[in-house]
Parts: sequence; C-alpha cells; structure tokens
Amino acid sequence: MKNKSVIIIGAGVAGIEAANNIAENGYNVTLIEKENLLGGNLKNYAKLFPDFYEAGEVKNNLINKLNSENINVYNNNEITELFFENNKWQAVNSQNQKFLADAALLTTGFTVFDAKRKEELGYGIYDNVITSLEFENMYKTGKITTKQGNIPERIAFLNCVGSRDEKVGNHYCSRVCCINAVKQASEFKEIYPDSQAYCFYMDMRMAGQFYEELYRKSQEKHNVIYIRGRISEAAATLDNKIQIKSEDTLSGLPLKMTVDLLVLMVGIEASIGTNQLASQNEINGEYGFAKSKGLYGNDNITNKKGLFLAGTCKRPLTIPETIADAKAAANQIIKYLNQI
Amino acid sequence: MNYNNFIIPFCLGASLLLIIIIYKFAKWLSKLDKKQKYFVKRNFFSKKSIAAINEVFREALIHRNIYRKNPLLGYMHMSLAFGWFLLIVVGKIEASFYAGSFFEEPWLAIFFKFFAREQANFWVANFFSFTMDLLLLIVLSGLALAIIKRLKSKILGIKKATKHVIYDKIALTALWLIFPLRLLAESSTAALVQNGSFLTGGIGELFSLQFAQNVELPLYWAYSSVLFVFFVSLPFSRYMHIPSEVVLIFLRKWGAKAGEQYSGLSDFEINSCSRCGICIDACQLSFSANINNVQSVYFIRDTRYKKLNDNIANNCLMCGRCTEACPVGLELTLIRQQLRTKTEIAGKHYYDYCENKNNKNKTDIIYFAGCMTQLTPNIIIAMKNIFSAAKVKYWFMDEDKGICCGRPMRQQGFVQQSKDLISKNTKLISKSGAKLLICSCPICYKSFKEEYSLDIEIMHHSEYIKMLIDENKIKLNKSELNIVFHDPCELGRGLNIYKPPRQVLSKIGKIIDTEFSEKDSLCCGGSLANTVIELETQLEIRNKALEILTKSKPDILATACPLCKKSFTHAYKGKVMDIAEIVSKFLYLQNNSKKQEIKEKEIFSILK
Amino acid sequence: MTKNKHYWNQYQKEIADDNYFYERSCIRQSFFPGSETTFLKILREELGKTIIDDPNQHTCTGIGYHSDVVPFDTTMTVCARLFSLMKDAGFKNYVPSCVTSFGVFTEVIETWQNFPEELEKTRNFLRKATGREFDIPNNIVHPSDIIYKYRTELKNKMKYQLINQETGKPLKGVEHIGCHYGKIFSKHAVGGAEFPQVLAGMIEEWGGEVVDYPERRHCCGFGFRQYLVMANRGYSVANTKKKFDSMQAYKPDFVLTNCPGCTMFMDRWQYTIAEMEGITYDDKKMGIPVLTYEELAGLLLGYNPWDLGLQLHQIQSESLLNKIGIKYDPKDKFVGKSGTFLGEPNKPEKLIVDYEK
Amino acid sequence: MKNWGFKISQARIIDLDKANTKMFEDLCLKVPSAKRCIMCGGCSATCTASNHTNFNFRNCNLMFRRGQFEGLAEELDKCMLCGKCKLVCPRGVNTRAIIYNMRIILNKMNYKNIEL
Repeated sequence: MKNKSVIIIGAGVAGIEAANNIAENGYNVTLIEKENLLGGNLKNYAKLFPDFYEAGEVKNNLINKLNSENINVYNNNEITELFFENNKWQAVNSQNQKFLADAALLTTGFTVFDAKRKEELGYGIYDNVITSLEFENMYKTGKITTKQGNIPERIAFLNCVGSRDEKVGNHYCSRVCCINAVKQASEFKEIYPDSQAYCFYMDMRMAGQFYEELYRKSQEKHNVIYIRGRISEAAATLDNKIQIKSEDTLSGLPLKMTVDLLVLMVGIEASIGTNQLASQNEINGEYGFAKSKGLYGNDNITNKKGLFLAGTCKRPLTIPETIADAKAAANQIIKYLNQI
Repeated sequence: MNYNNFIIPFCLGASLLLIIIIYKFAKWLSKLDKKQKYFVKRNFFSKKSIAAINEVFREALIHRNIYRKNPLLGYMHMSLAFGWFLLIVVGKIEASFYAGSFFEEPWLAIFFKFFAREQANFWVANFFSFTMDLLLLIVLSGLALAIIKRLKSKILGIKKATKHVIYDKIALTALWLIFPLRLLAESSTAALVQNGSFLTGGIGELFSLQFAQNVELPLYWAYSSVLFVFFVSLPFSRYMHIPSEVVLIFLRKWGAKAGEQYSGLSDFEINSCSRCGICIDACQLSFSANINNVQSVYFIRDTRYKKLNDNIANNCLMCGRCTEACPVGLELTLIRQQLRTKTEIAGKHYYDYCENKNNKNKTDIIYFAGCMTQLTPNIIIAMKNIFSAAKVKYWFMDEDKGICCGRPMRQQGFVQQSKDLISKNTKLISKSGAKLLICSCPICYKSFKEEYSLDIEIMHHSEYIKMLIDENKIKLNKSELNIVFHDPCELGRGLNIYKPPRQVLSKIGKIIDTEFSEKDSLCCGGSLANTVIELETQLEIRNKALEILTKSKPDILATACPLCKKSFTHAYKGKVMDIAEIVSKFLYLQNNSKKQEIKEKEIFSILK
Repeated sequence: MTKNKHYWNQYQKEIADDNYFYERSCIRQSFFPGSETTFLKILREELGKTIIDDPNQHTCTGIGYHSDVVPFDTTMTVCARLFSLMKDAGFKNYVPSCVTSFGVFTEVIETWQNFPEELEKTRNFLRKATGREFDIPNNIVHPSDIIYKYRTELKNKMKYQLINQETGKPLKGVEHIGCHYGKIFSKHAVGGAEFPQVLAGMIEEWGGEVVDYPERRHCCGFGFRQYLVMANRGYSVANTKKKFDSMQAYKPDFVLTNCPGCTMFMDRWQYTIAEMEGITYDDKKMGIPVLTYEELAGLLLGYNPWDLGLQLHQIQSESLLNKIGIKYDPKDKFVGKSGTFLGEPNKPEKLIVDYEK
Repeated sequence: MKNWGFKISQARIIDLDKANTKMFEDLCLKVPSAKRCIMCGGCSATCTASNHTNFNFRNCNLMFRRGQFEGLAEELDKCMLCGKCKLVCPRGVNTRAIIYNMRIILNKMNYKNIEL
C-alpha cells in the first residue's frame, strides 16, 4: 500500500515542507527543482519579517529533514510538461526524461515583477535604482552601498511596483511588500542609524501579526519617514543620485527629493513554471496563478484528480502561510493516496 | 405642347431641388476662408478646371477609388451614377432630336416614351430606344446589387454597413423605386404604341392592351411622384453628396485647402460624405474593440443633423486610418479636429506660469523631448548618447519639464489654450537663435511642423539620425537582428515619414514586414486624442495591434514614438525599443577598440 | 432625554443651600437689567434664602482676560479682591452671575489648588495693593445651578407652565449653556460638559420639551476676540448662524441661556443675520425669543414681563407670552419705572418687532 | 444697505448634505474610471503644471467629487492636457478625460462650429 508515490514540482518552502510531511507517512516523494540549490525564493532573503528570523535557518531546517529515504531529490531539472496518462501523473523535464507518480503537487511558486517594465522608475537605466531583492543580497553581505560604493545617506523605498498597477496588468496586492519595506527600512537603519530612510506608499497594509508593531517601531525607533504618495518619475543627477518625484498627498503638494538609493519593492507574479503547468492542466486562474477548487476547505485540490497545489503558485503568501498551506496539502495528498 | 398633369410632381421636385442646392452652395461658398476664396478666384479660368472636370468624371461618375477597393462595389456605384447620368444625357439628346430643337420642354426627356407616341420607326429612333433600354438595364443591375448589399454587405467586401437615418431611408426607397417604375411605365407605353426596344418592348409584350391602358397613366404618376420624393429628400439625405462632391472636386483642384478652422470647404466635405461606411471597417475601435457607432461616417452624419455629442466627437483615436480609407478623400481627422473646437472664454491667459522658463544660452540645435518622452528616459539617454557620438552641441529645451507643444489641447478643441502654449514655446525657440529643432515625440513634431510658424528646420529624431548617418557623423554596427518597425500614426499617416526610420534600421538589422505597415499601420491604442474610451478598451486595441506586429517573433519591436513604446512595453515581454535607443546601442565607436568590444557584447546581450 | 438612564446623571455637583455671596455681571446689568433683580427677588422672596449683593463689587476681568489684554496675575489678584469682599461679609458661598466670571473663578481656584505658590503670590499682590486678605470660597456655583436645585420648589409656586395654551402640547425650548460653564472644568457642570442638565432640567421640570439638535453644543459665537475685533466679527456671527440653521427645522419656541454673552449674541445676531441676509428663523419673521433662566422663571412665576425687561431684547417675546398664556398690557411695554413713556426704539428693516396676532 | 464692516463668514466645511455630488456622478457616466482613484498622487508628481504652480489634479478630482467647485475652473485652466498623468496612473484612471470633461462642465463650453 505504501509504495504509492507523489511528484512535487518545485523545491521551495512549500515543496520541501510538503515533501517532508508526505515522506514521514511512508510514501515515496519525487522532489524536482529546476535550480541547482533548493529553497526557492527563500534563498534570496537574509531575514524574515516581522521578527527578523534568519531565513537561512528556516531554509536549513527544511532541507535538513529531506534526508528521509522516501524522498528523491532531482535538482537542475526543469519540468516543461505535466499531464495525467495511464492512471499516472507524468512530469517531463526539458531533457524529455519522465517522472511518474500517483499524485502531483504543484509548488512552482512565484517570481518577482520585472521592474524594467516600469521604465519611468529608471530600473535598469540608473545604477542606483535597485529592487528589494538586490537590497536583500546587499544586506546579506552586511554592506548596503550605492553602485559607487558609498554609504547611502538617504534611501527611499517605493511600494507597489508591479502590484496594484493596471498598466502592467497586475490588479492585485502582493501582500508582502509593505511589511517587507518596513523590515528593510528598519534593517537599513540598524546598520546606518545616521542615514535617513523614506518609504513611499499608497496604503500601508499591516494585516499580519506583529506587522503594525514593526511599523510603529520603525517610526519610533528608526525614525523611518513615511510619505503617502506614489513615485512616478525617477532620474539620475550628475553625482549619480536619484531624483524622485511624488506627491505628498496628505499635504497636497508635489514633492521631490534626491536619494542615494531607490529601492523598488517589486511585487509577486506567478512564475513561468506556474503559468505553464497550470495552463497545461486547465487550472490557470487570474494573472497566471494556478486556481484551486475553492477557497474554503478545497484550497489544495484542483479540478484535476490527483493534482494538488500549495504555496505561492496560487497567490501571494507569506512564509508561515506557505508552510501551513504545504502541511495542509500534504494532508490532502496522504488522504488521496490512501483512497486509491 | 407635350403636356400631361403627371409631370407636375417631377417639375415641382426638380425646381425645389435646384433652389435648395443653389441656396446651400451659395451659403457654403460665402463661408470659404480668405485663402480658399483667393485660390478659387485665381484658378477659376485655368486648366485646373478642366482637370477638375476630368476628376469629376472619374470619381463622381465612374467611382474609380471604390472600384479599386472592390470591383463589384465599384460597379454598383458606377452603374447607378454613370448609368443614370447617361440616361439623362442620352435621353436629352433623344428628346432634342425628336423635338427638332434643343430647347424642348425640360420634362420631355424624362417622360419621352409617353409623349413620343407617334415617332417614326426608323433607325435613329430605334438606336436611341435600344440605347436607353440598355442603360436602364445597367442601372437596374446596379440597383439589384445595391439591394443585395443592403441585405448582405459582406458579399461586397463591407463588413459593417452604415446604419442610416430616416431621410436616407426615404430617399433610398424613392431611389430604388424610380427605375423599376420607369421600366414599368415605359413598358406599358410600349405595349400600347410599340415604341420600346428589347427591354421595355419585351416587357410590354407581356401586358394585355386593356391592362396597359389601365395602368399607363397611374404608372407615370407614380414614376413622377417618386422622382418628386427623391428630389425633395435629396438635400437632406446622404444623396446630397452627389452635388456636393462635384463642387468639392473643383474646389480642391483650384487649390483650396482645409485649414485649422472650420470653413465653407468643410461644409462641402461634410456634405460630400456618401455614408458608404468604408471608414467603419478601417477603424480599430470597430475591429479591435467592437465599437461601431462612433466612426467618421456617424460623426459627420451627426454633425450634419446637428446632433453631435461628446461621445461621438471625442471617441476617436485620431489615428488617421479612416482618412486613408475614405474613397471621397475627405480629411476626416482634420474635420474632426476642426469640429471639436470649443467655445472660448475671451481675454484669458492660461499659462502665464510658464513665463519663468528662460533660455540664456544661444544655440544652433534644439532638442525637444516632449512630455511623453520624460516618462521613457531611455529615449532621452539614447539621444544624448547619439548627440555626443556625433559631437553635436545642442540645447535640451525641456530638460527640466518643458511647456507642452499644444497639440493635445488642440486635439481636444481648446484652440485658445493651444495658441497660448504655442506662443510661449515660439518665444523660447526664437530667442535661442536655433536653426534646427529635433523632436522625439511625433505628436510634438506634427505640432511644430503644422501649427507653429517657425522659420527653422524641424526634424524628428529618426530623420535626424538618418541625416547624421548620411553625413557620416555616426556609424552603426550591422547585426543579424530581425526588426519590426511600427509606424506611429502622427509620424506616418500624419506627416508621411515612412522611409527615414526604415533606412536607419536597415543599417542595423533586417526589417521584417508586417500585415499592416506604412499607410495601413495600426494605432498602438495609447492615443491621447480619445477621451471617451477607458483603459480596458485601449488595451484591447493595443493587444490586437501587438499580436499582429509580433506575429513574426522579431528580436526587436522598434517604434519612433514614446507613447507607442510605452503602450507596447507594458504588455510585450520581448524587446520594445525606440529607434534612438537601438541606434545608441549600435553606435560604432571608431577610436576606442576596447569600448567597441564591450559594445559588441552589449549588442549580443540584447538578443537575450 | 432624562427619561432614559443616562451616564451624565452621575455628574452632579455640590450646590450650597443658603447664604450666598452674589456677584453681578458686567454686561448683563446693561443688556438684560431685569434678570439679576429677578434672581435676587426669587431667592429672597420665593425661596427665602439669604443672598448678599455687595455694592463694592467689580469686574472679574473676564472679558479683558479672554481678549488677551489682562495678564493672568492681574486676573488672579482682582478675583482675590472679590473673595476678600466675601470674607468681609462673612460668606463662604460665591455666586457669580456671569458664566465668564464663573469660568474665571473656577480657573483661578484650580490654579491655586495645583500651584500653591501662585496662591501665595496672589495673596502678596493683594496685600501690597489693598492690604486685604481673602479665603478661597467653600462653594462656587452659578445662579443657574441654584435655580436648577430649587426647580421643583419653584414649580410649585408657578402660575404658568411651559405648555402651549392652544395645542396643549409642551413648548419646545432650545437650551444653550455658556461654554465656560462646563467646557473648562466639566466637574463644575451639572451633567458634565457633554450633556449639561442645568437648563434642560428647568425646561423639563416646568413642563417644556428640550430640543436636541445637531449643533446643540456649538459655541454661540461670542468668543471674545472674535466679536471684539471687527475683522473677526463675520466669524462670530457665522457660528451663531450655524446654530440657528441647525435648530430651525425643530421650530423651537424659545431659546434659554445661562450666559450673558450667549443671551446677548443669540438675540442680537438674529437681527444682524436678518438685516444682512434676510433670514429669520421663525414663520412670522420675528425671530426666536432668547431668554435668560431668571426671566423664564419670573415669567412662569407670574411676574410682569415688562418688569423682567423683555422689551429690551432684540427679539420680542409676545408670541411666546401668548403661547404660555401670560397676560400682559402692550401699553405698558415702554413705560418706565417712573410711569412715564420712554419712547419706542427704532425698528429694523427686515426683522419684525411689532406683534400682531 | 447698512455698512456693517464685516460679512458673515462662509463655512469651510465640506457639507455633504448640501454639496452637489450629482455632478461627479454625471462625470462618472462619461469617465467611469474616475471612481477608481485611490489618491496615490502619482499624477501630481509627474505633472508639469504641478511642478510650476500649486495645481494638483488629484485634489481637483477630489474637490469635484466632494462637490466643491469654487475656483476649480481656474485651477483646471493650468493643465496642458499633455496626458503624462494618464500614463503613470496605477489604477488606469482616464485622468485626461476627467480634466477635459470637468473643464467642459465647469465652463459650460460647447462646440463652436455646431449650433446644437
């Protein structure tokens, strides 16, 4: 009975967590990852909001559990096709190698918005306009500097880049960028207390536990300055600083300032894999994300029998939410494998 | 005298028609502006009038333009127009011949068969009779096609037929009835006195003598009455285009041009629209967004009947595709712009706050990026690059946010405001002493060229780059890239600049043709001129255009307008680049081989 | 509104039951001269209380203080002198007729209690200036508090009730409390700052109905600086207008106030609004009568309206008198105490002052 | 008329009971996206007129929405209709059409060449 198997596509937070849970129950798991290293988007982060927990630790805890003999990990394997045939779920990689199993779990996750599509913000044009991911990378090294190697005296974070933007077709809120901006601004101020951090927002959405507290702390302790207004133009000055223009909507006046570093809080988009595999199986929902059967109790199953979903391939989620979702998916899969 | 009471409706209708047309034409001619009147006076007695007659013959009677678009549709128009024209001309000759005088009763030709009962049966009469029957047959065949078109327009190459107003329907019904009734009336006479040829005679033979006697007079009454209805409804229906177009062709040949202001010429143009509906098919709002009630035909119709509303006046991308398609050659975009003009508030100065913009430096060359280009900084950087590579000194006029060129205001009908902006910019430009103005935005470019009266040279950056290449000031690297060039509306159809950008791009890569290019090119949907449609509709238009443009999966989708670039970038995951950006990337740096190497790597990276 | 259980009922204050030291108001004596006399008469004759009306009394500096021309030290010293007069008379319960004074006294006493050094300083100032000594009063209440306290006793002696004689329904009264009565220290107000009961209690006890309208708590617009500087007067009147605009829909029969400024401004600004913009707030273009609590109590007790000084109001009150059913002789309206005719005042252009039934 | 030396001050308050909000509803029939504005201020940030004057489209739109028309027509006259604001709006509001229509409504403008 227990020789039944499941393929999990994507070894990010959701994939690994689900793999561990399923394997603990004695089923065989094939965990497939397109990249060399496991951990998915979690690899990109140094610390997590709202408690500054080490992202590396979360990742290592997840990966360390993977040594169960029931789990086979295939990295550097990009799945291009996923379909149900001969009573088996079959995943085909780019080298045409096939993986077969009784059930499949999509944990293909997200990718960040390509900020170059918002040309007016100058990403990819000016050196000192960076994305939140690049900020994380710098933070990991402990040195946040401008491209010229200077310590930024002023840094600005811009929320909602690629989220809540009809022009790029993303009407939804990515949910994590607000709190991430608060986190990064706080981190920045921890390192450079004498520098000034600004955060430009349309709405501050602090709807998670301890988010509001972190927001408040960033104001009180770190003196992060919050400006309600969207930046709509950025241009480089002669000394490689970035001049930004926004409206200070609460005072009703246009506002311009020069910053050393402009950080674009890029939103969450469905990853290419999510988009591709979901549409192949006709479970593609809005904006390229995969669609579950329903939000209430059916969030991990799909209209396809034996095909399950977990994590950010469905919608933007935080890491604790993803872990919980992966556990829920594992639970559903085990139930399913028991039945067949 | 050849007289019967039934000629009264015809004579009455014809006189009324004549009076109305003379009154209307006199009114419109008096409304011509000074320049137009000057041309009319100068060229009235010149060869141009003869050319006009030729043109009238070709366009108004033979409908060459429609024929080119669709032969069947052309035949329909030709058979009706030219056939009827010949019926009148030949009928007139026949009647004159019969009466032995050129000044016979004017209605004799129309009801000839009825009055020419005792005509001698010799070859001339037979010839006329035969010719007239033949012509009638041609007209009737055209009529049959017209009926088919009404019922199933696709057969005649028209996807969407115009929806007509009540005047049109009355006139149309009358028009459709004229020739069958004439056929029947003449056939009944032919049955009685045997003066018909193959058609009228042939049908006449089917009539019994008794029947023919009973129906002859009523049929002539009906024929005459239908003529009355048609004549009286003509000036109020779309058939007004018949007389109007004739005058319009003369006016055009004489050199009268439509200006910024609405004039008598515009009146002629508006009335020359035959509501054929070809513009509906050309319109992207129709085929991309399924909006089928705002096109030029409806715009002009509503203007004529004084029913114009904002929804129709402003629901237009002003891309100019309908102007290109119009068989009558009406300048539809210009007319729309003229008519959008709003009532003004006297004595207002709007943009005094721009006064503090000063130019202290004298310069030979001005670069004007334009408002839109401010949001595509890549273009500005590219232009700066090109200028420095060509070692050109220039003044970047709107580096710190300039004054708008005024065209967006003009397009929305705010003439006074537009003039205010134009005078502000003109002052700045003339102070600088420049000899050349380079624009990055085709909208500004068109404005500078047509709405400003600057006596300096004005160029779009694609033309300027072409010039720099020709003068050997910059050199480009050649590559294997496939490039699709999207013609911006204002640059292409607006100013007829199709070649320079292509010549530049062909030095860099291979230009791939698309289904719609040059005159037929599509609007990107980002047009500012439409203030009715919402973003969603604009995106539909953009997506359709993008789909067509990128069918061949080019390496680069090139354009020469910041607005087009912006529209496409948001949706297309491939490369969308302005021509200046591409040139800047492919600049060949002669004296610096190391930099050149880096450059080549960069080019390679574009492909990724 | 008092019919339901309300939290403001717990906001009660201590009101002494006898032996009051009365201090008159600066402006009331000239604008509504009948009120203070009536108060003394009611207390002495109807309630049998001892109340002293010292001829040596003077201003509390309230208007000067709130107009930023008198410094606080001066105000404290002037108040101290008034208290010393009370000490001389041997009284402990201070009753200032004016709400501004009431506010000033409570503020001064509060200051002394929190900053004893200020009290010492004031004692010094007073000693140096006049050689006088003073005590802080045991009880400081506004006259309206006293009327409120004895509203039931008074009701038993009243000839009339606040009931419309024609319809038999209670008359609708707008009560307006002076800001400085409860908004400076709500503990000194009966019912607190939000729902002061002092006037509402009287109206309801005496048969009327209190109108609860949206701008009930809004200031009358006096505001000292606002009225006293002509450039600001438009703001002052705008506040009054806002109140009347808001209460108009309820068709109140009268306005009852306990503050000299409020009585004055709600009465006189009605004239200004009528003359400037042609707006009056009743059907007959006569305006809504504005009464002091003493005048109302006097009327209901059956005193002659002309003795109460109602003819000196801008808005004439015959309509209200008729509604209550009070008998009066129109001929006596402008006859002075001496029995001679004083002459009639000039009539406004738009506001009607002659009552015709 | 008497010279009072002062006038009754007008309230600065936005009184939504009395304000004419119907005008905005009518505007929304023409430009439905007007409702979608979330007041992010991106439009004013990029606006040339806003950089030189106190013109503020976001605020104009808000004032129109709240039925506060005083001085609004003059304020809108500063706009050059260049359309940059439309390009940066994250909610896809047809800002340019809003200004155009507000102008027409507030100035009671009409078509010059057509007697309607």
